Amino acid sequence: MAIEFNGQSITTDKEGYLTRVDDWQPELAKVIAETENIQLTDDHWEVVNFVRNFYLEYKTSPAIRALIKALKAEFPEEKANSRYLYRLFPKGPAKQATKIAGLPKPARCI
Amino acid sequence: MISNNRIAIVNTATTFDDFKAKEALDLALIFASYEMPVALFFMADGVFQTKANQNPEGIGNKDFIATFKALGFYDIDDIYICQEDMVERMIEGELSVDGAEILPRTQFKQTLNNYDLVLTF
Amino acid sequence: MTTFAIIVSTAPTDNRTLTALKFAQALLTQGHQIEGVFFYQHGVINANVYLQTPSDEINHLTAWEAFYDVTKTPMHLCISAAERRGLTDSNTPGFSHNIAKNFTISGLGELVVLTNKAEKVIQL
Amino acid sequence: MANLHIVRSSGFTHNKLRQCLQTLMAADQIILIDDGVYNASHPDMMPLLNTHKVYALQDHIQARGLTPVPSGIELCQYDDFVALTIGSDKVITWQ
Repeated sequence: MAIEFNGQSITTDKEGYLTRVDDWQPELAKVIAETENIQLTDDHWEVVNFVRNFYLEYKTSPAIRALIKALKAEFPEEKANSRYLYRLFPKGPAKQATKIAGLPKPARCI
Repeated sequence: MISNNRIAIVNTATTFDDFKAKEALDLALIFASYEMPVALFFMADGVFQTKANQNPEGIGNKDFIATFKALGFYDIDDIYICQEDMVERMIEGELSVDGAEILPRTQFKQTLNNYDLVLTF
Repeated sequence: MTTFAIIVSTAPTDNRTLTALKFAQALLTQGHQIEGVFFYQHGVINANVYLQTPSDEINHLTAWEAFYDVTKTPMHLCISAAERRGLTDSNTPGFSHNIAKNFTISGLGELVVLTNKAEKVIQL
Repeated sequence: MANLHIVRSSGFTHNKLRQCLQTLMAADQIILIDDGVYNASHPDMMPLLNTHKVYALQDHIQARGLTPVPSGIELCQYDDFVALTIGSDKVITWQ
């Protein structure tokens, strides 16, 4: 599968996650977010950038619990809890934020 | 039925021996994401995984060793390395894991013995 | 009666996984229960439908399939471990399903569930 | 209660026998299966026979022509193997 973007074809897996982390750019994030019915706000960007940096540093997409724990180290409590994250990414913060951030899907839990 | 099983994942293989190291780590992360207490043990050639400054990407491998630094976010805080096996392999200085306890063999095996389920890789 | 989970992590070429199967059979004969057999690492190769052996040698795949047919013991396999070893549950023509029918495609989460259910976990 | 250690490879080729011995607790038992049965006559095994119970799967011993086994090693069947796993705290496999 692929996303058409700026005249280029960017390959994704069958669930729409980018195949290559390096293909990502902020403009592309908006396109992916639209397919998830998400209008990116500053609050969204904060999380998207955070998970992307997490991946670049630790080479793994954080699942929800790890994501919250990692957020707590850098953000105030009201921005590092699952209710807040689900409000931003209703279909699952870890899944949607990583997708918009151009990362592989977090390891499946079930 | 045993709930709250304490699980020990024992690493005895080098970083690139089959997928042992990677598949042991994957399993540890899954146990942790199910909120089960899980500890990592490094012994024999497994201690080579704890060396800092490895560069898997240089030989076309994913740098899963980098994930060791994120173990705290998964609540994997109990990490043990066998001292004798490190010394034998001349490993010293900086490590690829944070907060690991380096234990003499006697203590290492006693600590391992405290776990309910031991899986070796 | 004791409940078991068995983790098979060695390939059929190791000439060992029949050990896991015989152990499983001995358990059931003695009246114990197996919550499930989980195939991980090279163990997933046991589920490859293309495994063939000369007619006068034991085919491990056939042996596991027969074990399932008789006992209905759940046999799970880790799909990530399987995919990196050439097994797939894809339905794409030319690149389609080669995981034997009696194996359930699972993730590692299933192994977590099994280890919680069983009183004894044996890695073979 | 104690642990059962399963050893599945030859200590003459691999390091697994050694790893098992290095983690063995005083009351632990060992069972040799598959190529692990070659360890029945491994020099590292001999001193252990006085202090620990060591079993070997008879079929696996016979498959490799290793009879007679050194005294101190008890031959067993799959049924005994099952009983040993049930009788132990946990089972640790070295393969």
